[in-house]
Amino acid sequence: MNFVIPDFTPAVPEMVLLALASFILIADTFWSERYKYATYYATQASLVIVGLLILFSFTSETAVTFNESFVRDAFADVLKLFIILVSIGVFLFSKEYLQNHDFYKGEFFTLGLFAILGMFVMVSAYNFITLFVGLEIMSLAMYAMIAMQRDSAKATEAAMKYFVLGALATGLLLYGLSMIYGATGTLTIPEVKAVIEAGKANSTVLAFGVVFIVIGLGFKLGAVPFHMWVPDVYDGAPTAVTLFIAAAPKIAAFAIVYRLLVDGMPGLVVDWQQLLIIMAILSMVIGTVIALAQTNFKRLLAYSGIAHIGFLLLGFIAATPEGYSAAMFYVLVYAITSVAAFGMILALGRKGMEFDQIKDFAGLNKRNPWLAAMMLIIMFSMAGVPPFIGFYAKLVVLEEVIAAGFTWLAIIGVVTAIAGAFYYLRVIKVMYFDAPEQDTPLPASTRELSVGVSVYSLSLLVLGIMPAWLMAVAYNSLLM
Amino acid sequence: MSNLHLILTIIMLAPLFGAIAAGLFGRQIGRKGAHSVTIGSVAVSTVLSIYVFYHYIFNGAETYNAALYTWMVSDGIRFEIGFLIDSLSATMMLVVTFVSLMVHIYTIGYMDHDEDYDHDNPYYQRFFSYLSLFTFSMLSLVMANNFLQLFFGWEAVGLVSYLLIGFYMKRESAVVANLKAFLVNRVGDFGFILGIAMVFVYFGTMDYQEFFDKLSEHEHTMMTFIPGVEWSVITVMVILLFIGAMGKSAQMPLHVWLPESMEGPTPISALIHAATMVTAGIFMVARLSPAYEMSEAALQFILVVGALTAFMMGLLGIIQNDIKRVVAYSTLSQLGYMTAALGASAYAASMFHVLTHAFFKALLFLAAGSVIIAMHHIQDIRQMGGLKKHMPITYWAMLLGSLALIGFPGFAGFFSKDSILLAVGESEIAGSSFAYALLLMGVFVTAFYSFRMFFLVFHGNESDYVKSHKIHESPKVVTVPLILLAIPSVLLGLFMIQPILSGSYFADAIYVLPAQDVLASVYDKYYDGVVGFILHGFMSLPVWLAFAGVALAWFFYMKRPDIPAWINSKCTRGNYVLQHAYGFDRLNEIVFVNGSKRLGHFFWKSVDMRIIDTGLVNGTVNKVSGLAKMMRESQTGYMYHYAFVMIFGLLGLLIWALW
Amino acid sequence: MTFEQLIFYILAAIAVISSLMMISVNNPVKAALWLVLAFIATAGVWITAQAEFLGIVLILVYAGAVMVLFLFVVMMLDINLVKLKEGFIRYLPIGVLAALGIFALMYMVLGPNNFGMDVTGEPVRFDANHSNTTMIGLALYTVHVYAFILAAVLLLVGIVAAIALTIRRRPPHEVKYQNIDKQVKTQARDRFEMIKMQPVKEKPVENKKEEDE
Amino acid sequence: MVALSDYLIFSAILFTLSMAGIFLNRKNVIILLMSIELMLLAVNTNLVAFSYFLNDISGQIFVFFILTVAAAEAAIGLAIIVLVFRNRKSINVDDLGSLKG
Repeated sequence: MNFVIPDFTPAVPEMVLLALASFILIADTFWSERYKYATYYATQASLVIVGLLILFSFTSETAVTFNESFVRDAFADVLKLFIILVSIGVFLFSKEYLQNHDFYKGEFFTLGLFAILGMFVMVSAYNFITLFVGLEIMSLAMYAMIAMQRDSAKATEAAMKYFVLGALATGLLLYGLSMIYGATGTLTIPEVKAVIEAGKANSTVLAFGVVFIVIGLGFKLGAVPFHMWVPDVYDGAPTAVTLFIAAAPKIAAFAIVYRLLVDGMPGLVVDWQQLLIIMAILSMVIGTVIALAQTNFKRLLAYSGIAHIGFLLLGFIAATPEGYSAAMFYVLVYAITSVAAFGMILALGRKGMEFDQIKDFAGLNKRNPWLAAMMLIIMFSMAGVPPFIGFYAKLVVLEEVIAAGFTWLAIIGVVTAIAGAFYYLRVIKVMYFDAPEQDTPLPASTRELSVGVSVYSLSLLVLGIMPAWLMAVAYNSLLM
Repeated sequence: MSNLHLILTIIMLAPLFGAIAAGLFGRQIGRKGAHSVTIGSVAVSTVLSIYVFYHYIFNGAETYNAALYTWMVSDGIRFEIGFLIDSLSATMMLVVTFVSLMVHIYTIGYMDHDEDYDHDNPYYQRFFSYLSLFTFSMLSLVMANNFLQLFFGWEAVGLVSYLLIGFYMKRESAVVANLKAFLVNRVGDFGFILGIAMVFVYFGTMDYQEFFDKLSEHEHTMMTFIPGVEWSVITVMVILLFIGAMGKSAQMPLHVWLPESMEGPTPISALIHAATMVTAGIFMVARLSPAYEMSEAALQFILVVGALTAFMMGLLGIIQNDIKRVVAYSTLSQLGYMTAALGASAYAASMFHVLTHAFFKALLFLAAGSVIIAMHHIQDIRQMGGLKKHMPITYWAMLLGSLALIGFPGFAGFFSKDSILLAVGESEIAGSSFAYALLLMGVFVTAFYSFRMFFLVFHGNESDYVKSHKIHESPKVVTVPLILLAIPSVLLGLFMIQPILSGSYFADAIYVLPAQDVLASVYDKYYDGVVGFILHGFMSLPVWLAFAGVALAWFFYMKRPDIPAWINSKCTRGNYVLQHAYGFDRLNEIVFVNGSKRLGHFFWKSVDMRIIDTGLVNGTVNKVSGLAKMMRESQTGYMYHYAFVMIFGLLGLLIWALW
Repeated sequence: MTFEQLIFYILAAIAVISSLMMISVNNPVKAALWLVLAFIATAGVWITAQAEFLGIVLILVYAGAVMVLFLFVVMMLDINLVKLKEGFIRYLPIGVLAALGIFALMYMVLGPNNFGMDVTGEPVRFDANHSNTTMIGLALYTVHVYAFILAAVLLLVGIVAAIALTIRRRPPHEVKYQNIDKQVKTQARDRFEMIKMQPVKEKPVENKKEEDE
Repeated sequence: MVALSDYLIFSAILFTLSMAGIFLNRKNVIILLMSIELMLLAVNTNLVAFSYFLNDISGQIFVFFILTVAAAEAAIGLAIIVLVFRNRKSINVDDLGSLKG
């Protein structure tokens, strides 16, 4: 057997991230006594370093290495950069929260870094095994992060639910992968594609396997009917962790959906398309309707997130390169918006006053007009009101799904988006028109938080005025 | 960038600048700073708009169509912010900026006397910020050269409108009114969005000009909703767009929000809910006249809706006792006239009425506001009386406004309303004679309720309240706008009637099929100079109907006040219907305010417009929230239920995929 | 029926029956033991499919380590057994129905139609000295080296997470640590101090309790 | 010779039993976890059987990784169970219902 040492260069960002994470893991045990925030700053620095590494080594060429288990292309690089961009915000907003809630621990950051590494692996996976291992690295780290507030009954319950259901979903995904393996005889994504396109595989078995795979992916995305964990976990997890699991993992989940369904099984488009249609409709309708009845802001965001995932799936349903890039655009926008929205809760919340109920926002305009205005931007963007970026995200997805001939799906999308506008506007109404319980001014808990939230919120406006840039990024990374 | 381009950009952005300055830096610049900066920026817009108006109307400049900023291009479809300036938009710009400027100035006096808030609150600044923001949004709506910007402006004016209706957020009724306005407008907007989506799908463009150019290609394109029934694409599209206009311009049955919106401060009622925003729907139809001309079915629909609104809403004006509500119902009724004119293809006449109405209705509202200030925020006209000698300027302003409203020959309203009546009379499309009859009766009704209010407020015996309180004329910031608005209310028609009727005024902006050009035939038959037209007016039915209305009002409320009381006691049923606005408001009350308290009238209601208002608007809300609560229960919190759902999902998808 | 088939069916039957017992018994300790039996039988099935290494790993790692971990936890937690079976019957019909539905669909796809011997052909049989372990090792350390290293990361995450979640650091005043360094360096004067005191004559202690109150 | 379909149906039975286990054990989280382990066993059996009939070692490699992951997963899962027990003095699934709606 001839063995050639594989080319390591494409994987340098992952390797650096792993090295830094391991270093921080060890260093933290020495730092934690004396330099409280050293781990935090080291984590942020690592993310910046890895981000710069990716940015400077960015090429539009596809590099495949490690015997076709790793791929680096423009798509992967863009998604990794956005994962970093989003995660920097997550850690920035989390620091103060962890501090206030007495569970500031180095492990939060190291597990966070490992989870990001897992996401990177997922984004770059070119083989079922690496995809699965990456997914598990991310998931295990996230289970632990949710349960990290150990004396909170809510947090541990959320972790338990997420863990059990997540393990079930993983089992289903693996069952599907085993079927694809059985039908095609390979675990490597491009080979799977080749075998399917050559028509050598048994189509019934493939269709059977695809159902399981789509379910596993649907769970990770949080699409109905595999969404039940989303609201409970968002609600129960400490807000800092909710912020983490609501943003970057969606990007990674989008990436594996793309790798598996589009890169690996374009030949089965008819099979997965119809499953995604069902999930998309259910997600949009059920997410929107249940969100209408929410009083808890975190749960509201959870259900609205489910509806957003429905929209995201529309891009896949279109099954054209433009459709996928529209979906990619959507997920990037969604991740940024989520960071801003949950960051707002963290910026305003205090221990004992978590700001996770909608009524907590009553009269925010009187207490902190600037952050109220930022919240207005976030809600408008989520509702899809022009000129905020959220509008544009919805528009491109709908445009593509219409172009693919699913006008009726687009109509359902528009109807749910309009109904959905109601609950976002309700938050705005509460902020601007309801009387606050207290009239005292309410500054953000630190200046850092206020600035951070403002940057993320204003970016929604700026990107909305100039969406061409982000659109071009999403479009080119898929079509180059 | 040409000179004109720069001017247009400044016109649009100056109010935005004012809004931002007053809104974000309100505390720093103080009350005085806030009103100075907003008034200053709107004044700049006004002056420049006058220049543009002059440039287009008197110098007859060419239509200007250019993009200011291209947002993005996707699949060859441009999304941009741009200007389409011609006589139509130049006119609207002038109206919007001028009325807005007057309202800004007036607000200084109004808010100063507003007792709900003390002197050092930031609401004052915010209010000015909203006013300017509204001006900006409305300008971007009327100056738009594409559907996207139209939609943006459309939603933005709606948003500011909701913000301002709910401005007195301590009042529960204001919050309810706010919610109602929001929900009703959603129904309209839904149609509007679908309409725009159809433009997008069938025409592949957002630009007006490209849209007009492609219209003829789709003249015979059909679509199918229900198998076997074919619809003309253009008819469906323009009706959907008109449904949007029905929401914004408060046509039946989507009118219910407008009377409620009077909960907002009076300057807002004048600016948004009388002069400008509510005419956005009319403007939109006129702007898209080439498309509407291609569908006779749509025109018939518009004509009948307009005529019904004009008459039935006028009737409601008779029994209102709140001074602002009287004016509000008269607005509804006048909007009905404008809509009816659109239906008769008399777009120019409709826009003419928009123009005159903007001035005289703003005048009436601001005069009513002046009365309200003097009466220390009492709005019930039965508690007023004999105010003439206390507030002479307001008295004259109100008189001139009312005369313009009822169409007294020579006043602005006469020319515009008479041209609408003549045009509808000339029209030959189905339903036009029915509409004509309704509109004629409307004239009588309008005169009656206008002068009823006028007599009750200014003449007659002083009420106890007036006697016991010192009533005095409002300050200059209030009366000066009244005087300035009175001038166009009286004189405007004299100058404009000829170009409007002959079709030269809007020649470059409005397109009418020669066969349907009713205004041209009106021009040929009735117009022989301004004086001749006035004289002809004196000899025609509408004017005498108006006089009869005034006379009857005088007789009933000045001479024999016992008669209306006697009628009230005898005709309880009819009065009941009117008192409750045909049940629209009442039904809202049942659902929104009183809950099940008044279910005793259930059967009487069910023959009423229940289906439309309760069924479609409020019912949907209730059903959806009920459904939401029910579905929320499905999230039981138990892990095994979640796992069941997943497993059943698996089973379902497997069956679906393998069958 | 060949001998190989006989072995397969016996092992499969043991695995199925013990799985059935696992999901239906009351006591989690018994359930864990039934699961161990199912693992062992399945390991045998894998060996019939020429996956000797994995069969042994399954027994060593799974039955030997993971299930023991389960047992530890079960026994550590004080679980009320009486309440555990409530609702079993209530969900039995629907559970059986759903399970049968899924099985029927699976049978349709995985049955002899698609995977019968006539469709797949006979598998390659290796001779007795063929090493399954070598093959796995070769593939694992060359082709799948990337995933192999990631698996190490995964285990690291598992360790960090499990420790972070369960370790209880008690506050220092609750725990007495032995500091050997300090003990060794201790000198006599640290422990032993001579002080001078004035001789005092002791007085009997008076009972002042009542005055205090 | 044992046919591939026999292996697959055997694994399908295990899979179905694990589903039934999730359905029926609405009380004890630990048995829920064991059911999931059983599901992974079914998946692994599939992969082993496919690997055997395809004469391709990568299926067995995949099993190897699934076993590794499942072990790590079990460790974290049990850690979470311990935490839940410390907080609520119970691992009854019915007691884990405070988050809902």
